[in-house]
Amino acid sequence: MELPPDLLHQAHYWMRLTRALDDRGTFLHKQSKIVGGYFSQIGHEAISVGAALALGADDVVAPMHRDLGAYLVRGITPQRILAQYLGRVDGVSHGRDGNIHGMGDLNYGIVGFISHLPASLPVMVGMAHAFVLKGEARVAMGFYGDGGSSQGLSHEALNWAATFRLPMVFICENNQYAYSTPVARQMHVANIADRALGYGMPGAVVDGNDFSAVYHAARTAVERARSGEGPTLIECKTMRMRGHAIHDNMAYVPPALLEEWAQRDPILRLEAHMRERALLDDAALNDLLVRIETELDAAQAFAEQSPYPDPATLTDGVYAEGGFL
Amino acid sequence: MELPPDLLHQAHYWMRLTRALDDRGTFLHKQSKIVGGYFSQIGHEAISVGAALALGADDVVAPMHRDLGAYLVRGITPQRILAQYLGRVDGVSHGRDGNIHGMGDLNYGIVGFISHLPASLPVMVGMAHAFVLKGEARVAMGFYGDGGSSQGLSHEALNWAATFRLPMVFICENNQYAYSTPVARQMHVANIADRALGYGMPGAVVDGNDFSAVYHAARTAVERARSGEGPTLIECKTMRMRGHAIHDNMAYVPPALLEEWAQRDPILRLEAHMRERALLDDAALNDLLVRIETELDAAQAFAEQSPYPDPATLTDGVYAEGGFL
Amino acid sequence: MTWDQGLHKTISTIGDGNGREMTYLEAIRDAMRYELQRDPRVLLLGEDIGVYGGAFKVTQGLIEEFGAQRVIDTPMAELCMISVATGMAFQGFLPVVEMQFADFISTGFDSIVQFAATNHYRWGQAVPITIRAPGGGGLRAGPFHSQSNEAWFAHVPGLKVVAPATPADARGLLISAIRDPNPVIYYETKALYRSLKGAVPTGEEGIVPIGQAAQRQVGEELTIITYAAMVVEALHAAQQLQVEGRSIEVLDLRTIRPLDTEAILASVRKTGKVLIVHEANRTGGVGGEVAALIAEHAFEYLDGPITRLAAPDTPVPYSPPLEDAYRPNAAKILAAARQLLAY
Amino acid sequence: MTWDQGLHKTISTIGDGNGREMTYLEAIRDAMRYELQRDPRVLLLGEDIGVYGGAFKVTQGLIEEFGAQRVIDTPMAELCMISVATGMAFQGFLPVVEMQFADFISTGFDSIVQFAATNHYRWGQAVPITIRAPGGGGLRAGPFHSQSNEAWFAHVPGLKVVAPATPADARGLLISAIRDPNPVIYYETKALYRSLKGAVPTGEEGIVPIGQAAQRQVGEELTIITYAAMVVEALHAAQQLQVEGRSIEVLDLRTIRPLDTEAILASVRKTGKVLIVHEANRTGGVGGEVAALIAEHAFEYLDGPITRLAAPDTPVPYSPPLEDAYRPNAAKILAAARQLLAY
Ligand SMILES: Cc1ncc(C[n+]2csc(CCOP(=O)(O)OP(=O)(O)O)c2C)c(N)n1
Ligand SMILES: Cc1ncc(C[n+]2csc(CCOP(=O)(O)OP(=O)(O)O)c2C)c(N)n1
Ligand SMILES: [Mg+2]
Ligand SMILES: [Mg+2]
Repeated sequence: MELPPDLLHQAHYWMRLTRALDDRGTFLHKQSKIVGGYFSQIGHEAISVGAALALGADDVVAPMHRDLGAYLVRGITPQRILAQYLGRVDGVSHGRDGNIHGMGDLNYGIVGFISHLPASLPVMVGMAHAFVLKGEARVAMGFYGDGGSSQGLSHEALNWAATFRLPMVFICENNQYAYSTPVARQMHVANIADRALGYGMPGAVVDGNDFSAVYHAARTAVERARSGEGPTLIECKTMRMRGHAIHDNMAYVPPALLEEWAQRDPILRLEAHMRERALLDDAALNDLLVRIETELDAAQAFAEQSPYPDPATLTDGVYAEGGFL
Repeated sequence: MELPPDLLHQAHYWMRLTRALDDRGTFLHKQSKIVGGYFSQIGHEAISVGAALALGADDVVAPMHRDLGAYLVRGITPQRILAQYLGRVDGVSHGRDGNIHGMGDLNYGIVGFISHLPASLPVMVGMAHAFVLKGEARVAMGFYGDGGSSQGLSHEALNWAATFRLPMVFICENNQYAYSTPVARQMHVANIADRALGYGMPGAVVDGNDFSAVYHAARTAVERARSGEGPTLIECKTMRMRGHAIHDNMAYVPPALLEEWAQRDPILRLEAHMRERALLDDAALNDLLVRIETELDAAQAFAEQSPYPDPATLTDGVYAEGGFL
Repeated sequence: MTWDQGLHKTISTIGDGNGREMTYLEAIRDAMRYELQRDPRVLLLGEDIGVYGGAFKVTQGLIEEFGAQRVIDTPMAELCMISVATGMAFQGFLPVVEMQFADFISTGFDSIVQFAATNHYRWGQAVPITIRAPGGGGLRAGPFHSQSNEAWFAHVPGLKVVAPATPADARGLLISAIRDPNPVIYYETKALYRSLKGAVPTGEEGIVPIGQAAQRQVGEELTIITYAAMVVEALHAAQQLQVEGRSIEVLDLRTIRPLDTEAILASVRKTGKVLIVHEANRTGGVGGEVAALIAEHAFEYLDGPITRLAAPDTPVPYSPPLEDAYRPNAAKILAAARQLLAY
Repeated sequence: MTWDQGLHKTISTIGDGNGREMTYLEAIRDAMRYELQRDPRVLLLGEDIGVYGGAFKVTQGLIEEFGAQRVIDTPMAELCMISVATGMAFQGFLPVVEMQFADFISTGFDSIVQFAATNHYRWGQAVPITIRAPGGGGLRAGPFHSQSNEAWFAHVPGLKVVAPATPADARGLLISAIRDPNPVIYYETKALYRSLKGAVPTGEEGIVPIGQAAQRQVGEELTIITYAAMVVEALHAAQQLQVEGRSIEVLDLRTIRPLDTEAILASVRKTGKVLIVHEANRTGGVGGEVAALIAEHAFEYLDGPITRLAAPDTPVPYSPPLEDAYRPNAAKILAAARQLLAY
């Protein structure tokens, strides 16, 4: 089924923006402007953008550390993200939480990521549960990785969602590695999605570098969830194209594997498809890239001009004030 | 495949002893002699005895709170068990741990149960892992319940055992309820064993009230494990025939369900089978029951004469002494 | 019948004032019923809390009254349960999660200390959940059904921790916990469920704010600072000393985090001597924090060593003579207080 | 390159005496190598500790030297990992488990506090496991890679907790931890990995027994009691005060559980003034226990309030000005010490 041109243009913009913002982060890290570590998501654009575009405005999602695209699609601006990376007061967490962590904002339906993987998965299940209790036709989506799949919490979340038939979509990003650990040392099965049966929910394995495939699967799962038929587990196969974080040179990854996956770059694949359908040419691509760079220059300028948080605010906000009277 | 008479006689003795000891516990509880709560395992005899008899002398096992039969088969005496129930110094845990908890003794290959379910499952996986590292052809067995299957830790243990292809046998006792919670509120699948595929290990569903079925499945899994082919998950379907603990009148269980399962009593079934094969008659059964009661009378006398622990020992043994020099 | 029936041998009464007489357990249930009635956002989650009414029957009758949408029997998965409650809170609910025993809170620990406790500081998102943890020993329940583990959470910024000692506080603090926009761990004391009765003010009257200690007995010579099960024990000891002509103050902390530092210091500045009592293990317990606050901020007023009486550093043992030796009680408090008075 | 490279800006040297000069990190690795060589029962478990050499490269080279049977890369599952280590210990191994960051120890918490800690008391079965927890902040790593959560475990009977502050202790205490028949949580300080060097005695010479504090500087007027990252900071402050003619004692606890009560009391009895410093959050931290011990057992000797300097009660913030305001350091210690000296 061919996707409509509009959607492809949108996806193309978000995926290109995601990659450019990611490259900008790497660049800023080289300039020692980023506080602490830096996580690249290169290779994951089709997953984060494809899954996020399948959601409605009122739906909610908890992206992980390689789902930059999902933040952008949901409306967290590059301004706020870069200010976050630089530890500034205009960052999503106002300098309190680090790099890709804690970039939550429920105005955009986004739950702030925490390191402890996959801690936000059952939180999304709780939101899905809340939608059912409130009778709202909304959907929650949670991401986890091949590494996170080994954590018992992923099992508990899948089982809870299935037992209560909740409107929840699980996106498992199998990018072959958890830090340095290959999937073969993480599990003894070919597909994480095969576990779906053991919970009583449908499971699907999709090519995570194919935007259309991800979008189709996510869309189907979101519709299924919204119509009250319960959760779905989608495993997106991809490859982490950079080190675990920027300090990691990935010496443990066979170069051939990286080369093989480089051929399947999700953005180049989308662009080839768009060119085939005459939805993109060199000029248009160039325009887009320039537009994005301009956008990011402004974002970077914003971030760099944003002040650091005032140390006098250090202990503010540990507790919420007020109450439910 | 017919089981040899010897084995059936053994099984019969252990199952009858298990039930009689269980009844004795109930009786002692009514007399207010038992310290704290009391857990009955009636209905589980075929599972605990069948699985434990499939193990070799050097194998190890972590029984749960309804696996009294496994303790007995492994060599923990009714003396020590009753003294444990009465909080006496000759109890397996010397009065430190309660009723069915902490009845561990590695001289008999038994790991002491803790409440936090299914905490001992991954510990058994660790023992299985140790056997592989030491090059020993030994097997570890762990029990968990339908309730425990919802805990993430069961997933982690299954996944670890599968990933390292460890000599581990998982026995899942699906007795329809976790305290008052029916399986349908615990999961959305018919068989917990169907999850085995998602880990890359064989799974089997057996009638947990049929000694032969349990023994066969466990024996096959133990042999498989011992020969280096990795773990197996066996789900034994049964019914908890008493309340969660003695205080619980099970008002939440439909009486018809209990009646239905009462027809399938594991001991009566084994006895019917033995009678068919002329391995048992009324006189022999009567002899056995008398022998067991005599044995238990002596055990009870031993337990009741065993002193309470001296309060002066309260803080002894929090730490192990010595070291590995 | 419940698991602990028959174990509550003597029944005490505490608290005068107005209100309906209730047991400690009834007061907890009453708070939940009151809040469920008042606010459609309140819901209960837990293992066996619905049809069965909870392991201790604390939630008995609530599923019949409020339905299975608001009194939710869950799978046996504490870590997920607490995370799910957090997600529900993000969607406007005020979930009250029951741990079947406080001992099982360690299974949900990660989600409490890492996620629930930190969201507001990190990204401004409030987490109005309440976790009920039935704690404490004295019921012959052994190492895994008797724990007093509040000190773990007393150390975690972003959490509040309360531990009522009377029926009135059991109700009043639970209502406050439910309405608080932060994650609150509510330690209820199993040994008091059916052994303690008292007058419980009803309606909004009975609300007890988080963070305020209560002077249970006024005195001049020595302050006993305690909470939960040990309050009744301390009062027995104090009353015995009063008979002997000594004047003892008993301060019930009620809230463990944040501590009512002012009330603690005010009492110690008055009496000059302090005995801190808790059922939890001594080392690293809440008593250390209380002692440190006093030693730093009321140093000049001290007329004797700050003394702690707590359980020794062992798991909670099962056998009656061991548990009796383990658990602080009125007699042990009396002995410690006498020694300190004689200083 | 490792994650923290370039963040260790200044390098200090600590400890005289004989031995090979090593960084704090090298000393940890040396202890593991020494034990792996000495005893075939020792093995390592952790995420990315083998092929990759660990997130901080602490185990670098060990898989090449000892093989994948003894340096085991595990699935990402801390709770299972710690339980598996316990099972291995039951079969005669002495497993050393690496948490990638101390922050993730909460994920394995249940198995540590409920199972590993209690077996010996409950059924006489020793659990000789060591859990390495790289803790502490100062590396701009935010709330989930900077925690100092030792107080959770300082409260748990059956556990031992150590926190070396020098390369010599890093090696000496890790060897002791590995050989100890009990579960030992070994807090190593990330900020010291490459910023602290010192002479490290080799062989059996260098073993540091668990439970003994170390007098890092001898003094008469005030005792600073501290551990881990704050020891170097305290020494800087003490040396500055020495320049100003004041005589400060610095006591490095080294072991958090069991505390070296004798050493603590002896020092306080001598100086009469005590400043307790730690990087962990103030409320409910280990400092409270230390203060309580002193206030109870050295009360007569005190010449001033027992003062605590610790992180404020917030998660560890990420942005540099916030983290700098958060974390105690030499300057803050100096100010607190001056105030106490002036008392
Ligand atoms: C509970 C927990 N343990 C350890 C870590 C440290 N850690 C951070 S990311 C990571 C690997 C995650 O792998 P995966 O889930 O596959 O996600 P990916 O990074 O590949 O996208 C690890 C081990 C963590 N974040 N959480
Ligand atoms: C982590 C944890 N949470 C709660 C409990 C309280 N509890 C004890 S047994 C039980 C039900 C267990 O059900 P199942 O695993 O099916 O075993 P069964 O009792 O049916 O044999 C519960 C909830 C517990 N022991 N451990
Ligand atoms: Mg991965
Ligand atoms: Mg069951």
